[in-house]
Amino acid sequence: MANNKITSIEEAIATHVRHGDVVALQNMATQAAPMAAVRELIRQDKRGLGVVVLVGGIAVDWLSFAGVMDRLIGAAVTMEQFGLCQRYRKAVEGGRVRVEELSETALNARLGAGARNLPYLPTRGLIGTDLIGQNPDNLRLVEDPFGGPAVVACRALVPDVALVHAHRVDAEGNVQYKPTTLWPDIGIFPKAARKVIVTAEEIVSSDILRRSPDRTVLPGFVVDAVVEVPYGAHPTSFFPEYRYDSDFHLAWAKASRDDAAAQEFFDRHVLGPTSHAEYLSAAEGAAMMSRLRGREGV
Amino acid sequence: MANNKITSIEEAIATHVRHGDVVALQNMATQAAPMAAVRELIRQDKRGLGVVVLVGGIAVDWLSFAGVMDRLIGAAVTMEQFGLCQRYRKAVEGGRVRVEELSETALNARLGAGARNLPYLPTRGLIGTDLIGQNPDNLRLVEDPFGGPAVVACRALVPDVALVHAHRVDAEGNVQYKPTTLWPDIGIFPKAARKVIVTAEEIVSSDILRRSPDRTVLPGFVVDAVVEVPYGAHPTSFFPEYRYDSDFHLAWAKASRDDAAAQEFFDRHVLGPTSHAEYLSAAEGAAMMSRLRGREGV
Amino acid sequence: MSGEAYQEARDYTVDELMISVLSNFFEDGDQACNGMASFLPVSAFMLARLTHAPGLVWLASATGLEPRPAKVPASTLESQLWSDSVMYMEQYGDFWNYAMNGRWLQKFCVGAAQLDMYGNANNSVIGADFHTPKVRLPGTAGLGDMGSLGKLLYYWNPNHSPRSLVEKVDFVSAAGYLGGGDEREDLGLAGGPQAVVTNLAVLDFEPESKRMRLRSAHRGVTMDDIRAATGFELVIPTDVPTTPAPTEEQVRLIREVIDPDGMRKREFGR
Amino acid sequence: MSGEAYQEARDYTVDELMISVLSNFFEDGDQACNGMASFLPVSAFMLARLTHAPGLVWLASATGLEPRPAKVPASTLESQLWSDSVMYMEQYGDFWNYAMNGRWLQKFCVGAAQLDMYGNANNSVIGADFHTPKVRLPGTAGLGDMGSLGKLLYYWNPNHSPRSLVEKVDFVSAAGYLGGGDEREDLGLAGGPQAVVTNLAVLDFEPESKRMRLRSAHRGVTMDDIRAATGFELVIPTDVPTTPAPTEEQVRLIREVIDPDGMRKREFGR
Repeated sequence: MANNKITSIEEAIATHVRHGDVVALQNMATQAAPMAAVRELIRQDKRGLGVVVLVGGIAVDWLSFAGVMDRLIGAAVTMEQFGLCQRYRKAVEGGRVRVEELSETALNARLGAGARNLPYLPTRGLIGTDLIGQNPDNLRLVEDPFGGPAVVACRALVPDVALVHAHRVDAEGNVQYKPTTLWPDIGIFPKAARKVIVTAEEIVSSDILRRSPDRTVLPGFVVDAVVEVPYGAHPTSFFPEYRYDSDFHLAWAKASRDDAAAQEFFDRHVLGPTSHAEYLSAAEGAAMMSRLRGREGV
Repeated sequence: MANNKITSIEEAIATHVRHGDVVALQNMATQAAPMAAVRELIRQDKRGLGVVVLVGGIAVDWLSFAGVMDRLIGAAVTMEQFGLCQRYRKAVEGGRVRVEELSETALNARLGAGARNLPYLPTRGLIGTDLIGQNPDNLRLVEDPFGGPAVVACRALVPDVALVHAHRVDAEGNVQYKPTTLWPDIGIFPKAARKVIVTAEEIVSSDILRRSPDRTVLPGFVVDAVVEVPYGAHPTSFFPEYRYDSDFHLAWAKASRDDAAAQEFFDRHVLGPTSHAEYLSAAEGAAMMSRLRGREGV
Repeated sequence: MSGEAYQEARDYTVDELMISVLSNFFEDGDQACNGMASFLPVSAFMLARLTHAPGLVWLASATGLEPRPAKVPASTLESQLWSDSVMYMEQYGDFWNYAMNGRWLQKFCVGAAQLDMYGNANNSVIGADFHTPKVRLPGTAGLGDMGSLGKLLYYWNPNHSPRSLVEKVDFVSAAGYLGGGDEREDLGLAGGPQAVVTNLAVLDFEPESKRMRLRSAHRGVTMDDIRAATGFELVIPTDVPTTPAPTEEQVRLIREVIDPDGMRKREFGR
Repeated sequence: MSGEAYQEARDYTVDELMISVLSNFFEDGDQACNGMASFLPVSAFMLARLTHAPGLVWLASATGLEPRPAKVPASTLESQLWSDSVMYMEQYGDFWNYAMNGRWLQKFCVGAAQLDMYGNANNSVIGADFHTPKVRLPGTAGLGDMGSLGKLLYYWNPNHSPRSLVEKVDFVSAAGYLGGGDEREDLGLAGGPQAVVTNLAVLDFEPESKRMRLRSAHRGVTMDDIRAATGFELVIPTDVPTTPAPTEEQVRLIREVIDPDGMRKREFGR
């Protein structure tokens, strides 16, 4: 019965992501970004990607610096306590990345409509802001046919690919999280997208998932590729496994303010390593891991 | 910090349900109906209730027979393998209960809009059926402002009260289910309603809930009353605790075809018992319980 | 499995035949889900997964993904059916993401109290007045959605009669081909009814007119039997084949593995 | 707690004062939730729960209900903040049911790069052209929703300056009172900005004109300091009180229990 979707990150990105695709990227500031997949997008030199994020972080900064993305659809981009994403800022301010800025309810409505094959879903958020007039292709104030208040119709958005990182996945793509808060994106990103690539800390047999079926959050039939990547979210956090890497974020935040330093950091951590293992050792793998687990205290 | 909402079923129904209210009733054919609350509605002789169900069962049959409800808003009413609800049928055919029939997506859209304070939510279901023209107050075909296909706008529905049965609840009303499939209604009924009454197999301390916070499905701040009622869903099932009571359903299905027999059954099981304990013994409490647990094999 | 397994069974009953026919509509890569009182569809899904479609994904009761039930239980909406699932799917928020999407769950086995010559279905009311009907039926439930959401609908009807197969439904609870021809298409609706599997025959819809058509007659059933049991004039091709019998292996699996308690028989002769 | 606990502290810093002021906006029966980089609001919620509002419901990072964090961690969007929660609330499907509903989560502490004289907020862009801005700000996130969903908004601003408090925002990312007067009401929007708590003063909005007004000045801050640090003309009443100092107990709780690591200090002097 098993439909085996296990592959390598290189293969998954090469097969399922085309130049110009709209890529929905799991991310919440310093949390839960599928960073192994993001680095592979950069190594394969994808071009002209549109990136959908709720709150983008270092992943968006890297994709902007590498020139992989030329547009962003999202609610915010920041590394929280590590500051704004300088390379993303420069790219936007220089006109190299175009931003479609949406509030959270508007982004959710666009993706929710995409998932449910509806032309649009409404929100009452954003009314009175400049963000509606700024985005006539996707946001329209419409009347309520029942005579109630007007709503903002948010046009359906169907990303070409969703990139998701999870704790556990089986060969068929059934995705499970350990008890923790669910990342906002899981609720809708992979359900709206045409294709889904899942990287996971661990690939397990379905029998493991059957022990807690209420914790399976994504059915395998929506998933196209499954890749095992321990620490696949580093340097972002992946609670309860490990927290964000402060030192790494600080180092990038510092380097990103200077072209040469940024390029050097990038060569060492993104372009240099030819595998995830090499990436981890470049980031002082073992030491880093224990440090992050230790400090998370789990 | 605790805001203690624990009360009795009599008090909960007397305080929070008024004549004429629209009551959202958790129910899925033979599953998970808050029957102790339903019997209390009948004992207190509430009048003119509107009942919202996804798929109503014996609860709707009883509420119709007792003359408690005069309208139904829902997708279906049936006792599945135990047949149609004869007393509900007679009440509708006799014009004593008025039906607003909605498909599942339309009912979900009406309640979803109610929960999110939106005037309506759209669906693409029902297009081409007679159910739209039948219900102009709540369903309207509207154009897509972006030039896509038309959708059915489903007007917001905000029930006055939601009746929910759960495995566990704490004094503040935080509701948790044991690993099982979540009843469809839990996803939206209590979130759309103005008030929520939770009956549960067990009232536990919050510390118990904190052991598996990912299994808490309803936050206490939406709940108004908490009542402990073991076997509170009998004769419907409450997996994994106990299954539906086939003998009881069959007995009612038979009795319900004859006025005198129906009244006799009703006097014995609904009007007669002055407490849930008396109800259980009338239903051969202990024997019934082991039978249902046994047959469920949990 | 020996070659004989593929031999047509001589000893089979109509419920087994209907299950075999329904199972053949589902293939690897499809996702199937069942509602309540659906013994034949559930048996058909289990049969397909045990034979030609091991990769058929099954969402039991629209909530238990890839379950491993011991057998068909007394209800197709109870926990024994979704035992040992790999996922419990939440309904309101999650199931409909997949069901409405259009890429998944594209085939549904559905039943209705009335089905008309253009595949329109009625599960709402018998009689002229919706609010004081002659008979109040259970209601449209999810059927009113599936009829409009571009799904491929496979109706099953264990009681082929002029009461269940009518010229025009009293009330349209689920869209079929409406008035026939391009009416459904013109409304922007994809998919629609594909077949009707009854205790007498297998029916489909004539591509142009969208009128219900006889595709095959079950063993021992005559044209006259079918005409007499149908409330309208079926499109009947010049030669009508006999419905292919289930294989011996299919019959064995249904009787011994899938439904040893014979729950499937409950659907007949109501 | 001794009577002295209620005595005004003499020894307190501006961050402790701002936390005290923010905490007083929240009462038993309210539900509060925090976003990222929100050290002052998180400290204020924890303080309120430890003092005057034990029944204040807190949804940490909009996902962890009634958590018991040991102290304020280095991020207000990390698991240490929602440790020992009674519920992990899913965001897309569930959180917004409550946040949009209108009965719950009615008060929000929010920050913005620019806030104007009518309480309109900008977190999007500095400069004239949205697509080639002088400065690309993080983005509106949930603020663009809360500004329109009838919430009561409490802005905090640790760096009161003509750059952050401007006459007119370059871009409206979140609705305040728009052009003032009844403009917001006329658009059918309830709620709106209630107060602005800065490192110099507490500001609110004049009921008729909806213009920002000085409510109280922090200890040792002069009218001239405030005028010089504000990019527009504030409504200034004839006599302006000094912002009430935190109590000794509040200061002790902030320093010893809530935020011993002083994370709250990070928000200042950026």
